[in-house]
Amino acid sequence: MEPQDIYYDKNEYVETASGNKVSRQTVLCGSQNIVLHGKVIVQSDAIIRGDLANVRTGRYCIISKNVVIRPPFKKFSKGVAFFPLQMGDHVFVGERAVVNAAVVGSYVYIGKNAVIGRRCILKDCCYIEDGAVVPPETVVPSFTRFSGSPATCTEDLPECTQDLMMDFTKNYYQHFLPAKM
Amino acid sequence: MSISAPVNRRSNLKIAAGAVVCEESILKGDITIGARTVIHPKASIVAEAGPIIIGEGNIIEEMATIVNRLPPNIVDSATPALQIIGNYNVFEADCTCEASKVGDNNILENKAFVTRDVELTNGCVIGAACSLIEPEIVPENTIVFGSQCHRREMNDKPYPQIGQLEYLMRVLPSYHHLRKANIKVKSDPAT
Amino acid sequence: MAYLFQPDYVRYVCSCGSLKPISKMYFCRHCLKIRCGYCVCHEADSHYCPNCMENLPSAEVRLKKNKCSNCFDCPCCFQTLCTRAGQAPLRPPASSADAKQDVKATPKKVYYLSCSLCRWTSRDAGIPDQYVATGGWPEQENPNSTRISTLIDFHKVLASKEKQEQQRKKFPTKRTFLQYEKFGLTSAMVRKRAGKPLEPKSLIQHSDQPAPAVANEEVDDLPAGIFTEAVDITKITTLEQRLQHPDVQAEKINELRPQHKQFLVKRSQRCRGCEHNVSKPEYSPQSIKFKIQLAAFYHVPEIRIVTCEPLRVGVASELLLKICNPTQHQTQISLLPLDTPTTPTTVTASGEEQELKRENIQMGSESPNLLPLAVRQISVTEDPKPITVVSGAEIALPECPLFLPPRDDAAEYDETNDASHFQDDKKVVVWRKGNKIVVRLHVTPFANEQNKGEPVIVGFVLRHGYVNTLATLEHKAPQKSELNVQLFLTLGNLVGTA
Amino acid sequence: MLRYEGIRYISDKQMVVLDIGSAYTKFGYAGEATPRGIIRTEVKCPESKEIRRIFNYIDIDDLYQLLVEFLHLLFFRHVAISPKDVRIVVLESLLTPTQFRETLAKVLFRHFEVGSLMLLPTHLATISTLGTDTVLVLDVGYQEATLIPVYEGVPILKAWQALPLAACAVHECIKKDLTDSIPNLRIPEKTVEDIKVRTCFVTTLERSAKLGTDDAPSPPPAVKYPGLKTIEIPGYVRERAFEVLWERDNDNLSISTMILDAIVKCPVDTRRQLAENILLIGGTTMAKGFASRLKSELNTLLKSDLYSDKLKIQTFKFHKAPSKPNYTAWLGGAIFGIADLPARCLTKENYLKSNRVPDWVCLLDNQKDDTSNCGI
Repeated sequence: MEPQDIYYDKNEYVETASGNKVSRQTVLCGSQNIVLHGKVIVQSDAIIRGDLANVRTGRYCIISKNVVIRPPFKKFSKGVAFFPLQMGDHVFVGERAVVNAAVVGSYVYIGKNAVIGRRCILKDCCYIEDGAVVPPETVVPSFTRFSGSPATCTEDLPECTQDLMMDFTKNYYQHFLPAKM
Repeated sequence: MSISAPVNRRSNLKIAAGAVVCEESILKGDITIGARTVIHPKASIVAEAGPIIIGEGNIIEEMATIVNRLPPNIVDSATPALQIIGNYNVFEADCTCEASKVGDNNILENKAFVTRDVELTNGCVIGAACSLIEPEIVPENTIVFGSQCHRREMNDKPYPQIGQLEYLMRVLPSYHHLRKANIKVKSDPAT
Repeated sequence: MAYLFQPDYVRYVCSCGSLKPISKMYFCRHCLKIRCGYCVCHEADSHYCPNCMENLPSAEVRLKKNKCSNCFDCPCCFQTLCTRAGQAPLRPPASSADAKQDVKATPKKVYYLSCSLCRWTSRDAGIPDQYVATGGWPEQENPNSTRISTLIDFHKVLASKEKQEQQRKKFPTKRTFLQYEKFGLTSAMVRKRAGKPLEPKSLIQHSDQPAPAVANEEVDDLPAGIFTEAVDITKITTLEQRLQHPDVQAEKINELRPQHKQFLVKRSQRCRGCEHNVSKPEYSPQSIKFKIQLAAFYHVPEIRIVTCEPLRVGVASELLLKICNPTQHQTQISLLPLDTPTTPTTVTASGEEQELKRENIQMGSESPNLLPLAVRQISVTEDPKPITVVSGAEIALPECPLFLPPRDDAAEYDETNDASHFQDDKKVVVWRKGNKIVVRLHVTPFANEQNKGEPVIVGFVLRHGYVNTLATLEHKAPQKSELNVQLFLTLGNLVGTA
Repeated sequence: MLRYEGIRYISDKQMVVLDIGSAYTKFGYAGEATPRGIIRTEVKCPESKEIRRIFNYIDIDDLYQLLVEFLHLLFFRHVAISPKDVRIVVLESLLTPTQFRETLAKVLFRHFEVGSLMLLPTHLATISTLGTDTVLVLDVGYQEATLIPVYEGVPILKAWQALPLAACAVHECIKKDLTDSIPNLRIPEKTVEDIKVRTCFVTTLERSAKLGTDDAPSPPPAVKYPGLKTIEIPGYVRERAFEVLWERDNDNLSISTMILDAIVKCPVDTRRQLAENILLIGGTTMAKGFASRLKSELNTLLKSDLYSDKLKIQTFKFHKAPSKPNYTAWLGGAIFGIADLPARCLTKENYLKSNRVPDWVCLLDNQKDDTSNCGI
């Protein structure tokens, strides 16, 4: 199915020079530590915790409503450190997902209500199904589809996943339009 | 629920000195927050059926909800129910805690849900996306995990999150507006 | 990506008869045929650990029983275990051999395994902490391994003896050395043998013969307390946990031991018609690139449903389809009725169409590194699956061919409208940009009592021009051909009748 | 010298051993002491996304598709090997329907292009684990209990026994008891199986006789079974779960009568040896108290009118294989499979030529065997 147009309230969203579209209703803590690399959409009530550590995304990332992006911490013998959170290009994060990963690769799909545990590493081209719970420190290999709680690899992804995902995020961005008033 | 509570919000909110309560947190009703407790932005604490007393050294993350809910079918209870949260508990992002009593050193992981008839003792971990919906007293050091809510008794107790607390108390004030403490610590904390 | 989470609305028919979305298909450039996961030959290319991403040559994989030597799975919840550092416990390890060295040392760093999901630790199982971060964890041996290896050795000897015997005598052997013949039909034979058991015994007498197992009258009784003692179910393992470790199958949680993580494989796919690869990933488990990537998504025009009006029996509804040309060449597309034969045709030098013969394709595809056809094993093939999908609607197809320009990644940033280059029938082509067009068709559902409640499916044949850039012995220049592929679209449910 | 040759022969290529049971599939390599894994014999249907048991197939075409999906997952996810040209040993029950074995062979040869296939009868292969050749093998698995006595390496076929008394029947029994005690309870079979394995046991003959009477002994303690919803497993459910295997209904058939009936059908001079060489295999025999109950049932039955005239056996003796009973058959295949004999394998070339699998019931395949066996 061809994606349908999604219309947003022009007053609610800020569009930056690099093409990022960010809702005013988000909570971007420590915004100086957050880098959105262009054509990124951050929808209402999403929370990005740049105050804890740096958060960087690539191009064409879609952060849906109520998503929490939170850099993970690690305990050491001398206290606690928060790790920066890196996200690649063409990543989709579904509504109300909680992302505590250390690295999210490129061409990654994270479903609605998914939980990505602390310091997980999601490699390029992987798919986390809706409601999946990926336990802390899990490595999700490329071309796998994880589902369930705790999430396990249930299927393989097609070889053309990279292009499917590029196509999807670009299409999403192109169909994410200000409402005509 | 309307934002404007019938009584003065300020007077009902008691924040002990040393607590870090972000301005962007959502606090409604009669709430007491102990020293060294950290409340992240967008965390919500709703005292609906009665007061909520939160002890020391707790971490309440964004989107976490602690709610003292009225029992079903009761609109206004004559005797307000008290909800007590002990010390050094962690409420991770997007969890919901309605439990009437929570002891010490418990962790509610992301998207965990605990209903009001549950009592959490000490050192329990409610795993990510697990729900406790039956009335019960959860024994100490129990861990609940997975979609089938498997249970196990842990040999290692979860330690108090001192390190994380220290880090948060150092970092959060430089990024967020905080609510002011309005009560002094009565007795010196043990630590 | 919609292919990954939506039902398959548009399905292509593979050469084997499977109906699959284009994302799961391959296109063999040598046979000029669509292939899918069902009809290609899969091969395990490389083994790697899904946790530490180490990949090993296959000989080593075999040696390590297909398991990673460094990474462990939790025996309790099967998630990956993490190595945690801690302080050595205060009590001195009195019994261990290296105790003397440690007594005076400052508190040493020790490592233990811990599960971040269920909080199981190697300390739970009583496994001693290690002084190095990786390796050194005690391995559990199968308690019966010596007995089994004697039995195995014995069988090897028997087998080689039988083989020798067979080679020596051309006529059928009188007596096989492996005692177990397939199936005797009567017990008469048994009776015969029962009378004289000594003769065959002497034949298989051998120094290597293991002592036969001894049967015992004693059996395991029920544990004494089973009728009275309360059971704490959280301390008893589940069947799943037991089967994770088949030779122990521990009953108590604290008897569980961490299990080495199993390797995953990277697979390559080979066309079963011509033995060429249709997909071959790079060796490294970290890489998402391919050495050979002939997914249909890059070679066959992709069709997507844009919108479809509500369907009523006997009423023509508008159906908008988006067609995309993924190739580097301009292509011409026509939509034909479902009963069009799907044999590929090629355009000869004189300009006339000629049916592409299977042999021609195969000869032409021969590359020097492949064995000549005669030497190669005849490929084993399965019969194509019958197509069970029935078209539930009449579809009005455009008569004129449609032209699609090549894919141009740079054009994405080019805002100019190039629709004017093509003389399109505006009734058919409603939108055009780059290598994509949207066409308008009309479908009229049949009245069908049987499939009530089932979604309406409509089928047609997509004919597309394909330029094969593969240089072969016969054809140095790119070869043009016309390929046909059947498609079925699932449009939706009927909302009523006219 | 001989030994050296044997080793050289096997070292070139691995041989995959599969025991596809109706509930669990055991897989691994010939010559190894433990299976690489034990997984459920089921697969997620790619279209409907529901989990389907392989043995609940609708027709041959359906079975073909199910096997393709299942074996694909087995080869690439679990065994991690390219199946093409690999040599495979499959353990099959004597009672495997012809259409199943033929479809399996077709899938292996036509879809996966395996190099060769050796079909081994479960009961026969199992005795390789003992190093003796006279064993009475009783296999209690999921669908049914099957028994074949093997004497001097030759199965006494006319004495075979099979009854649908196995895990499936036990599960039904637990499910019924549980739904009786907890109304509106709907539990999947997987949970029932887990309840069985973790809480149920085979009670003693003495207690069993009193169950359900006024004189019933006090049941074992109930067990709290946590989950999404906590259920309490009553003590009597735990104790009664396996009773279905021993209840002799109208036909007077139970697990214990299977053994005695089989012995009765065997030649007189083999009986004592068989009774003293019993081997129990299959997951259900691992239930706590199974063997001891079987022994007391056998001894009691022996004294009863039914058998006291026919059988003059004094003792029953049981073997212990060097493995857990639920994969003993697999181990038999892994030991036997190492003695790789081309004569016993069906090669791809032969299969594609003849398009059929040799079968012991078919005379065509028995001609040669007969001359070699009976020519003593």
